[in-house]
Amino acid sequence: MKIKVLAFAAFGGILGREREVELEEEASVKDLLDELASIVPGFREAAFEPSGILRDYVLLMVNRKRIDPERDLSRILVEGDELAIFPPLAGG
Amino acid sequence: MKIKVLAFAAFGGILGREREVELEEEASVKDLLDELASIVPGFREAAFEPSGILRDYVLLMVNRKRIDPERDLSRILVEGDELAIFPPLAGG
Amino acid sequence: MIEIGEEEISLDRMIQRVRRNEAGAVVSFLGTVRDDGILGMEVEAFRDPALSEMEAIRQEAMSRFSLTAAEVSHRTGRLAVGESILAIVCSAAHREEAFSGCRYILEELKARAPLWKKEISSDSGGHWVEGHGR
Amino acid sequence: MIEIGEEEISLDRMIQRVRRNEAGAVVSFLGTVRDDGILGMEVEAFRDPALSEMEAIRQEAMSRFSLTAAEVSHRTGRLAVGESILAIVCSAAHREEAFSGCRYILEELKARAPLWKKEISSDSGGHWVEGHGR
Repeated sequence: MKIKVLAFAAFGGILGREREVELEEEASVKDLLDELASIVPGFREAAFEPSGILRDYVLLMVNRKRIDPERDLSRILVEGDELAIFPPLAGG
Repeated sequence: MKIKVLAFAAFGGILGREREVELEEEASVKDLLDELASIVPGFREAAFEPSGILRDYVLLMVNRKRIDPERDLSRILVEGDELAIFPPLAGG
Repeated sequence: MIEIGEEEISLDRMIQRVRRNEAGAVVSFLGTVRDDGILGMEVEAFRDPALSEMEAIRQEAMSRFSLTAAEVSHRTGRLAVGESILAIVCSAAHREEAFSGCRYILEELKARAPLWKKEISSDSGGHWVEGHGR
Repeated sequence: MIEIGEEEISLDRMIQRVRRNEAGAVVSFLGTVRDDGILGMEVEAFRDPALSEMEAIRQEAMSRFSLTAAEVSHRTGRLAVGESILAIVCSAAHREEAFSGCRYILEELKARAPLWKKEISSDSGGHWVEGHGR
């Protein structure tokens, strides 16, 4: 299945502003992040602690709703879902 | 001697915005207020309590500096002095 | 710039004048004649002492809140409902200072500048707004 | 009105639009690119979610502080030193509400709207401003 990935601020520089990722059916948000880490140079270091935990400053939305990285990384994605990844907000 | 009297807001309606009052030499601020009370209808009631004390809401300036009605009514005026009389400030 | 006058206030020009490259925040306050069932308002000033007091307040705000610039304009004369009475504009490096400076000038002006307002009611009369400033 | 766009913000028109006969106070905040030894700033938005969040914040401010009207405009793209980034304008019957509403929208926007700023430095590079909002 195809999942759209949007990335902003520093993550836009690493991942590109928008890309599509091909994943197996039943893949989770965590699977998508791992796939990005394996195909995009620098993303693993930017997004994950050396221990493999997602860094504090990585914020996520699925279909434009915020998800909690503590709880929702196991969420199963479906064809057409959109993941957005960005650092803490800094507008104004 | 001649003293200029400026009056604002409700006191402007009673005394007129600007007038000159002729007083004896060595007259005080209190003498000037008494003179106004005797020559201008309505001023005594507006400015003084029935007991003869100056009302709380009467504010005074001599030569554009505020004076304290509790302390400075005995201040002696000289030719060319200007008294301003007005109610509490209400700009903005 | 401090001014008292009968002309319409140009808030936009005041804002343009306080903008600075070293300021990241501009806060403005505009006071207008509110429709409380009145026809309008008459504003009176003891002009020179009011200008001096407004300038003193402006200087206090500049140093207390590290403002980069501040302007105050107060109108006098007969004003219709909806018209501007007063504009205050402050710029500062950061938002906290700009908000605090604007608020400070507004409250001090109300308390200390010799200005008065009369509400004009429909019966061709009116009454002076009861002041709180001394 | 809530807007996010590349065009120069017209604060003056925003102020004119929130004026109402029943409002006695208009407070505005203008955020500009401050000269911190930078060449300029690049502002990025996740546009639709940012617009929804800004509208939600506007509605909260309207009801919490009894505002008569409120508008917010945030720019995106490359901005030079001194240019406007953000404008917030609130009108209310009284000054307290107008100040509080404007401040509320500003703080909530910084904390909740998906927007980011990159400081452009002289070496053709730049760095993203560390965000505090989540």
